[in-house]
Amino acid sequence: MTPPVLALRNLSVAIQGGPRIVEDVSLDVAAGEMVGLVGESGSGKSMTAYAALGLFPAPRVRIEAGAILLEGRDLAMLSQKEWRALRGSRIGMVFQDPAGFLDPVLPAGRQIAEALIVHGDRRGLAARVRALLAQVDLPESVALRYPHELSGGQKQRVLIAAALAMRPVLLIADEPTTALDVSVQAGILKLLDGLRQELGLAVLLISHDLAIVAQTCTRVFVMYAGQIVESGPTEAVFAAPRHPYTQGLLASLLDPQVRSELYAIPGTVPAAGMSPPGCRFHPRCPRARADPCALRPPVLTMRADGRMDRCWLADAD
Amino acid sequence: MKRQGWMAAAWLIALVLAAVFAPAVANFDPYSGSADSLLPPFTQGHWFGTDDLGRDIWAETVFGARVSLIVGVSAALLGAIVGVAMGALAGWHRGAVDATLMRLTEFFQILPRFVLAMIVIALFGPGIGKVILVITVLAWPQTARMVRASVATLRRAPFVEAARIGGMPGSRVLMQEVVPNVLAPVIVLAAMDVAAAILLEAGLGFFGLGDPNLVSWGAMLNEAQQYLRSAWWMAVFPGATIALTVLAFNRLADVLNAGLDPRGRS
Amino acid sequence: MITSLTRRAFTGASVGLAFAAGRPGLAIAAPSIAVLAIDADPPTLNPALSTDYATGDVGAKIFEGLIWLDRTYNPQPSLATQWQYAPDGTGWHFTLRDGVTWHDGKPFSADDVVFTFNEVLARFHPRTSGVLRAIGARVEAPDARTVQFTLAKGYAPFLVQMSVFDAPILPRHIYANTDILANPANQMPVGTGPFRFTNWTRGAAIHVQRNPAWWGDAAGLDEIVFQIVPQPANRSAGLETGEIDAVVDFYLPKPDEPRLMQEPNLQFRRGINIPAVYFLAFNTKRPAFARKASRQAVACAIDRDRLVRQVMRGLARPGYGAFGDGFKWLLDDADSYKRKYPLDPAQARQLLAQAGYDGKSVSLVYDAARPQLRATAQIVQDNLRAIGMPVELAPLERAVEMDRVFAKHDFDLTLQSYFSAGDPAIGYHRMYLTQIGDKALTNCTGFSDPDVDRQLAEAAIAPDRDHRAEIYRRLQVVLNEQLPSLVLFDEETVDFASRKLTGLWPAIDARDQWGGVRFAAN
Amino acid sequence: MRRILHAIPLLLAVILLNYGLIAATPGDPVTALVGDFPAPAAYRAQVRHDYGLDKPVPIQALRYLVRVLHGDLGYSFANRQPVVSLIAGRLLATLELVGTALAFASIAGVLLGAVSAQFGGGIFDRATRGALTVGYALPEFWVGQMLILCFAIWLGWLPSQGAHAIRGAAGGWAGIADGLRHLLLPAIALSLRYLALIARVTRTSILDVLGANFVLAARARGAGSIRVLFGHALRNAAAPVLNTIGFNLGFILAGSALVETVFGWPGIGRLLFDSIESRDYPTMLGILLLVSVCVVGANLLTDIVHRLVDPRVA
Repeated sequence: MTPPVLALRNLSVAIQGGPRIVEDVSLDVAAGEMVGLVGESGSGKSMTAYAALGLFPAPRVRIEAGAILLEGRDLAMLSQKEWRALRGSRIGMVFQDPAGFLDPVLPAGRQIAEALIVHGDRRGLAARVRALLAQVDLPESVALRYPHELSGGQKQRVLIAAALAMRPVLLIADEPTTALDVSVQAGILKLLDGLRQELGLAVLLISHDLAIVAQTCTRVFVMYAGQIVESGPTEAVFAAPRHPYTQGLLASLLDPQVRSELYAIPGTVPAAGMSPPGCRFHPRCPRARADPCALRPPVLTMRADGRMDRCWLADAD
Repeated sequence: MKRQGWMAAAWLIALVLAAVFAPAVANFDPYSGSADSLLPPFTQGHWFGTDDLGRDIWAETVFGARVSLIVGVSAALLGAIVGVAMGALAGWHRGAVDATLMRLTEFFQILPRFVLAMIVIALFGPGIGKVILVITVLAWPQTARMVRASVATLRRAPFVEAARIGGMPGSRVLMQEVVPNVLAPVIVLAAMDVAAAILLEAGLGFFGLGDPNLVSWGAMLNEAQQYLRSAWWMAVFPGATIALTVLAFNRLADVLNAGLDPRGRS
Repeated sequence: MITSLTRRAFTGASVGLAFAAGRPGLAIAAPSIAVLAIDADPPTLNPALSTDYATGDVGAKIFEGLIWLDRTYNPQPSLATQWQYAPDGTGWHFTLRDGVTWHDGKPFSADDVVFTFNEVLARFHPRTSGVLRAIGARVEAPDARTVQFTLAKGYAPFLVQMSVFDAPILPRHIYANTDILANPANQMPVGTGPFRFTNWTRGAAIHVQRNPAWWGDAAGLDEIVFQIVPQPANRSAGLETGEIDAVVDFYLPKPDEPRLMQEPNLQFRRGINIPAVYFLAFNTKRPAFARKASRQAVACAIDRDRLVRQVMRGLARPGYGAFGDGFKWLLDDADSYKRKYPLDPAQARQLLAQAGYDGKSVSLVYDAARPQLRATAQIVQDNLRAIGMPVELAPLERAVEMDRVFAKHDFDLTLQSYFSAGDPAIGYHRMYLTQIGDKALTNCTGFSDPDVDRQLAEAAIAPDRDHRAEIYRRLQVVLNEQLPSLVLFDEETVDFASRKLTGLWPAIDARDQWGGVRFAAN
Repeated sequence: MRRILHAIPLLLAVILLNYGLIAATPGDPVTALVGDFPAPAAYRAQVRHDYGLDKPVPIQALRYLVRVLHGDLGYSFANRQPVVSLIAGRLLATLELVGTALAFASIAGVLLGAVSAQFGGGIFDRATRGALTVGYALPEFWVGQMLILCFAIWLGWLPSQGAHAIRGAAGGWAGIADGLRHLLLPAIALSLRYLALIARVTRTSILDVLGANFVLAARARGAGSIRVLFGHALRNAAAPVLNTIGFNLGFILAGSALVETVFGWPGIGRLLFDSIESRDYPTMLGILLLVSVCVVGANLLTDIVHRLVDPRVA
């Protein structure tokens, strides 16, 4: 059996000399599969994604423990140079705010070509840029345009084209539609899904928006305060969430009145290193009990149906 | 950063004290020479040596601090006052007043400061007051631009609106609510202006456009040029003092800036 | 006084060896170029329009006077080969050299001389115009080879005024019927001298090259470059490194001269100079200095030895008396400053009190561009402060300073230096003669004594030197007592050149024409 | 184009300022047009007439303006030359010095700032920043004196005066080498402050850019530090750096007056010094005008270059 394209094994990420931001996360994404990683902002899902690239947006953040397996090969031990050889060639990444992630002074074509250039694959550059543009449903003329001349959706398509330039096996999409208009969102998602099918891509979709995950992902991982709190097939998880956090997320999604206010769960995600003792969610949990929730941390437990959760009360139901 | 800030502050305090108590700090009269000319440093009690007329260079350097500090500080202060006034008016009133004042600052900003200062002094004659005036005239635009931008933003700030709705007259709102809130960066700029003014004054002195009856660092360097080969100390000490003073004021500005900048970027 | 001595014969004595042995050996040598430093672009290259020092320096290589003056002030033939004068000194007759041509090939004649005197020197030369007017000179050319001067009155130093520095001869065919001040030839001069102008790169250098058609033996150098070296310190540095072959004292910082005199690769000529005095003039119309007691107080307060040491680095002699000590024949030790006004601040204070000085500060005006004057002014300020007289220094640009001092008389004290031009009557009388009008570089003090004026006039025309000396000694008694001006020091000069050069400085003026200078053959 | 239109009133204002200085000169305004020394009365009368100084002020100003726009900056009586030709004769030397210094300051400053930003916070960065802070505080004329002291007087390696060998310029490579030897010290003295300034600005703005998201995106595509620096950071950091360079052109021209004086460099700055010493006002005012025009031109050029570098500025 071929190994999953991406497998994170007990991954922990920490600020050097400081608290852990991501703790003991394990997940995997197979070829041709789109997997969702959801949670509120600050829950550590973006950091998990960056860890898979060996690249962090802030200095002094380090992979502390665990393994990152790309097609079965552990990346955590790689040198910077070896990491660089993988980024953009085997792993592509698409970001949240396409405006900020495109260099404002370079035409779009140059940015799409960048991965090709840095990985020393310069043959037929212009033609391949055109092909990539076609693949993301953009006209050729976009190649010569500057980011400020493109719409939000076009920019995101350019970023996707840039990420796919080297035909990576894994695409990490970090909130790819958050900054876009609702009308544009659907198009981007459709594009990602199409590419997944067409290219057999493994896609890790990171989002706070459960609706998006429900539409596109086969499996979902729910993160809270740096930990996975629930995982399983999307349909099953959404149909019958076991962790109160997932339940809260879904509730706020389903109630049209609160949806506009993002989430209805009271309180906020604790900052890294500020998690309460016991279950990290218990202060916000409507069902939390003094014992054991506030006393002992629950462990991630696999249930009989293969789904996992991290709740003292999940099997009590 | 912090340590350097303290060092800069220490140097400036020492300099101010030396300037104020110059007669006590200098063990010789800077205007009075002796038979001992061109003595190298550390001979016969002359720490920095003596110049061509046997004057003590340490004493000259100490007294020279007076001119540099007076010119630097007063020009920067006046420049800041004018700049705040102009900037506040432009930012507050907008419209034609703004456009006119901003054109004016733009004009003053393109003027080559040093060349103009030289020509004005050459045309109108030397004198410490004129030097201060010229530097002031050329120093205010930068402050004005910055103040204008801040005032224009603050103009719509809630607390300003509140004061206006509360019936406070516009000029009082401007003076009491707005201006105090833009002063922090003005202080930073002023510190840098002191450094720039000291450099400019030294340049004028070097061109022989300083006050002939006062010791100044620039004039000392002018005299030193002739003796570069035989008495290096005539050039080294006053020049190093200028450099250290300018450095200290720039450092001070950096430290103030870091202290006033909420992001705390170095 | 008729002589047929040529310049070549004179300089031959000193260069004879090199001349005889070196000449054939030079046949294949690289062009011999001497580099002379000057301080700035001269305002013009026409020495008839300006007494600017560099103008004279460059001009003396290109132009010639009727005569030149050797080291002992003896006139030697130049454009004139012979001269005669009437016993009463009112008529002068010059015979001009044959076969002289201008650098553009046109022949030189007496017309050029007459034109130059009447149309140029009499109108524009800063010194000579006054002299010609004062002596009422009429200049004529009886024939192409003769020039005749007719003077209204005798003038002792007449011949001294005929050198290239006071009376350069210009080409009539270039200047006639033009605006002489604006003539382009002022920037591209045409003369008769051993070198002709080649080019002038502003701010960098002026080049002159050998004039093969010169009437004398061809010049020993192929080319002379007047390199403009603005910083004084670097003119001496250039001498040391060998980049510059010769620098005249005028351009050198005094502080460097003692060191340069130790330099083994350099030769120098010290003290053989045209006397020049530096003096402090009092405005006797101002209350502070209206009485002679306060002027004498200043004389007792100023440390003239310190001036010599620190300003002139020892290359001067402390003020001796009203006419300095440059003309040994007129000195009188009994009445010298040294005896009359020894350094004595206590005595100075007493004299000041006696004069009723009110303690108000006095202004000291001087030319800002001259470092010696700046240093002198600062020492004067220092000395006078010690006797309770605060001094405000007023360094001014030269023209402004002259206007303030000589026309507006807006000063209390001023520093001036007068150059004797070889005779006290030429250079020094103007210090004490009653000023007429607001003429610059005359007596600015307001001091006026008809008796002094009369005696000075007599000294100017007296043909006998002993008789003149007597008059000058009598004058010194009066002037040293009245003290309208206090002579601070007599300048000594040191001219430097590379040891490689021979045949230097035959003339009193180190700038002279350089026709006999050459590089010694190795 | 709009920028050019914008520059025109500035230039007119500069010319009028020049006229204002003439008019405000203490005493007779003719003095400002002739220079402060005894020119013949007839000449002064001629100038008075030419410039309409017997006419009302607005006409005077207008006449002056028209003359300047015709390229007539007056006549330097002190030098017996039109000011324009006087300045033109010195322009090349100054351009050589200022151009070299500016190029050196820009290239070295940008590199130093970029490298320093790359090693942000490290020893190299801290050492560089310290050196730059000091460099920015040094008066250029004093630096010049110290360079002469060290390299010309003590070590004797380099000449201290002039633009080429005193013995006259050699031809070919020897001449170029000689020119460079003379250029080295003054160019360093002149460039030091600007190098420090440019490096500081470069460093700050590159640090800003390096924190930007598009840099992260580039690194996610596999771009290494060098490519990030040269492919993205420098271009994005260019705007403030360009502004600094353009804005400081006036200062560097003024600095060259001081440096030229120290090194006897035969340029405009030296001419300015000489004209101040000889109170040659027409030359002084001509130089002021020239320098102001250069600054306006530099700002214009900065704008244009800025536009080429940054497509967002329309």
